[in-house]
Amino acid sequence: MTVQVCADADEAVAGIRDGSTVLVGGFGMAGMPVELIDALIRQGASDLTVVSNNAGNGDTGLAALLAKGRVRRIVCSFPRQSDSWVFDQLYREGRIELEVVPQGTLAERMRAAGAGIGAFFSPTGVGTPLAEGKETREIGGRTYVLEHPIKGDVALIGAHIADRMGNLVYRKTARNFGPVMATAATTVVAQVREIVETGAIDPEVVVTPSIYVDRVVRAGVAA
Amino acid sequence: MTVQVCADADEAVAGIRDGSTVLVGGFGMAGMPVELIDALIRQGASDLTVVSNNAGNGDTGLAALLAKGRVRRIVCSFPRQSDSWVFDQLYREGRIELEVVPQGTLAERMRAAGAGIGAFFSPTGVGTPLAEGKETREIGGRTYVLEHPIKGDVALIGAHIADRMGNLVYRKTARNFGPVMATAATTVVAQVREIVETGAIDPEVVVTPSIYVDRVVRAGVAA
Amino acid sequence: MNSTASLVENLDRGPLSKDEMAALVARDIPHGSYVNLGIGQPTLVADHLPEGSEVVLHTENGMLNMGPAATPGQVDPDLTNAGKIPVTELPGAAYFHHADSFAMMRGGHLDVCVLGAFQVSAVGDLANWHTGKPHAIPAVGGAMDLAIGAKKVFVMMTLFAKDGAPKLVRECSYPLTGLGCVDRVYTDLATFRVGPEGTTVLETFGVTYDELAARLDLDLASASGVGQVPPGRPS
Amino acid sequence: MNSTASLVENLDRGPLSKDEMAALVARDIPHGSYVNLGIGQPTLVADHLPEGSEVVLHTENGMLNMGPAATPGQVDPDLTNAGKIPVTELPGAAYFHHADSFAMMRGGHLDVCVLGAFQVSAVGDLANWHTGKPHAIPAVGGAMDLAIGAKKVFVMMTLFAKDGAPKLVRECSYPLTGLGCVDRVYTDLATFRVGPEGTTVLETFGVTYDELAARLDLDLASASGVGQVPPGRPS
Repeated sequence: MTVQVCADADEAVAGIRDGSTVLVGGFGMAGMPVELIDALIRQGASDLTVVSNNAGNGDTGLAALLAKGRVRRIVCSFPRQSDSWVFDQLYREGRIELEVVPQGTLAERMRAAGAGIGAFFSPTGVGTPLAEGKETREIGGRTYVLEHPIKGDVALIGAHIADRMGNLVYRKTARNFGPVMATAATTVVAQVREIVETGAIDPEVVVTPSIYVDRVVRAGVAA
Repeated sequence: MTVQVCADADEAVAGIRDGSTVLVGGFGMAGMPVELIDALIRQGASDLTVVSNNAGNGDTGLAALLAKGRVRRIVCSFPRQSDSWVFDQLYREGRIELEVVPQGTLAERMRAAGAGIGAFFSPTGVGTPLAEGKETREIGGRTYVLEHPIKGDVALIGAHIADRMGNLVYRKTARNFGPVMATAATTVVAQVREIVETGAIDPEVVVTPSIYVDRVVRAGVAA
Repeated sequence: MNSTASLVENLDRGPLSKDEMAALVARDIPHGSYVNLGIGQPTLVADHLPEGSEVVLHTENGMLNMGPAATPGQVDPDLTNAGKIPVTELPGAAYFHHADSFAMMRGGHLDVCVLGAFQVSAVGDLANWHTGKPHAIPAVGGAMDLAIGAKKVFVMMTLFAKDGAPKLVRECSYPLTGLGCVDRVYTDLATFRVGPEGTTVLETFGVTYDELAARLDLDLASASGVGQVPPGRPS
Repeated sequence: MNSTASLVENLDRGPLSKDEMAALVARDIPHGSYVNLGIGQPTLVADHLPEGSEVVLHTENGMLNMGPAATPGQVDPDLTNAGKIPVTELPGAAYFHHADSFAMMRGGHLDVCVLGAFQVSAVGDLANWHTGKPHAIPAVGGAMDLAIGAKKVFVMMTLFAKDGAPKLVRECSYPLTGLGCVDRVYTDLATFRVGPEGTTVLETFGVTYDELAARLDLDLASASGVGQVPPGRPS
């Protein structure tokens, strides 16, 4: 359906419900939807499951959302970082659930959700603690573990440019999880640096087609 | 490994062995690697399994390869067309094996081969003759059928432009199966309209990164 | 699209032409929908979308926001629809490869898909890829992916085959394309809602509900209440 | 890379520095390879690739043909490596999203991956993501995908931990990253081939094969024949 071009980040995150699963893009700061996360903090939804590569850095962004006690559970590949003290403390105090997923499996499970795949056999993690309790199968002489989709109620992603239909392009390694998360959530919200007229993006270079995008907002640009 | 820039289509298809599985790109004429198929006919490999969306049209290209008796088995989504008389006759005479695969499953099975996925559960085809004999499973209230990867020994694809490293871009709907097949074969051969210097293609718009491409040849351009 | 609407018997017109059926389908496609129109009759629907509908057409060979068929001067061999007919692109188009295109479809991102059919069952099973004749060469294309992928699947077909057999049936006798996947059926004589709760007649054209029910071997329901548009009313 | 090469005992040098280990790894990466260098020590390998090696570096956060770390004037927050360090791009680079990047890896398209490790077993099991301490917060990143994805996995590590325990072991006691995935192990004291046929010493540095064997609790083999480079030889 037609994309909603939002006036600000608060409009872009309006309506996110308590208990939602929120996919949060970015790898480090590249592609991180900082303004959308700040708006989600103001918006107030709680009891969230957050799916993101990391579990927050320093005291801002995702870490600030965690510090407010809004996140019940986090699904990520690499929570422990030099500056992940907010997560670390919550985890040690038993105040947040953690599911660690290999980074490629995290991406592929979201891709499966977006692509209508019910489950898939992956060679990653076989024989490791992260495959414990999961179904395995030998196929063609190799052992695989069965992995299930991760679907979001909402995805918050950062992109470079949107057109007014919602087509997105990214920039360099800030592309990372954005295009995958955009396929895997019911409502997809993109913060972009620029919104251009429909037709201004070459159809050959669109990375996330408009069908996946519900709301866009210009943000993350110094005034 | 470093891409081989070939002098002509014959060099590009050299070494294809009898009994190979050959993925052939294109949807209709768009993206069809016509010169590579013609070179494969001259090259002489036989007992081939061909994986392509269709089973040849008229008397040229794939149809000509079939007419020479080089193809033992074809895996495709839509063999029967108004001008597929070569295939039709071979099939009725029992001289070619056919596996019909839904078009999206065909693409996804090749994607799985390229992505190291051992098998995947797809909702496509459940309850139809094309799922007969295949394992099914209910996941989250929906029934899925287990599909396995299709891997090629060789992929012959058509693209628009290559750089000298082997990065490829396509043009409009001629993109179709090329990028997927390029991930799914041991040796990937691309015919392109133009070969440019490395660095001349914007890294943001590369569709098939050089890692997937083994040989490129300029072809399909009027002299 | 309101499921509580009353049945309307249009006795002033019908059977409908293909274009009239296409217009009915177009009327039921919500503003701004992402839509795949199957090869053949369903492509007619594009001609009946109202100005400003903002409907975006998908073609499974890797494109969104496909434009109309190319005029002779516009033909580009690199730009065709799923029927391999040269087409055009509209502003805001996007190209992608086959795996991404079918992921989009299989993942349930298309709002509506319009397909032709040999048969549709009372609960929405679809048969549209194979006549089941023993010597026929099977060819499925994207039919099975389309059938199960879109949020809503609309079928366009004549209600009766050339031999007079109904094509809306208790159970499909032709090989299936998908199970329980059809939501609406648009025919020359009536439109139907099909699904787990069975078959409901929404509108008739040139026949009454009772006449229709007599010709179909189905447990039919009519949309609650019946409103009749009598013959001779200016349409 | 020739598996029939003789063991060489380099008694003239060793233990190797990190840079010397990185140089050994670089020497064994074939011309034109597509390579992923893990976070930390393995990134040093890039500095030792010879001019004209045509090695293409992959970073799992979505890029091929990554260039060196950015100088202060080149820093672009949209362009980092997997360690989140600002880097540069080389001509012929390509960007792609995370699912495509890990498909590339999991699908076996990378020629070589170089990783650090806590432990490697005689048959090539790898432990490099978790110390196994009960209160440690688990964090795996792309380690498991890298371990099983590349055609060849090279490990760079010191042969002994700070407490003196060998890191090349019969069986890993730390939680595993991948089963039987390591091909070569480069350490400060020796390089090894590991795999289904067990552990073979390829080169030693500053120790003899016999000294090494005495310090490891492993069934070691030496590459067929032994050639010794005596101490004091100019290197």
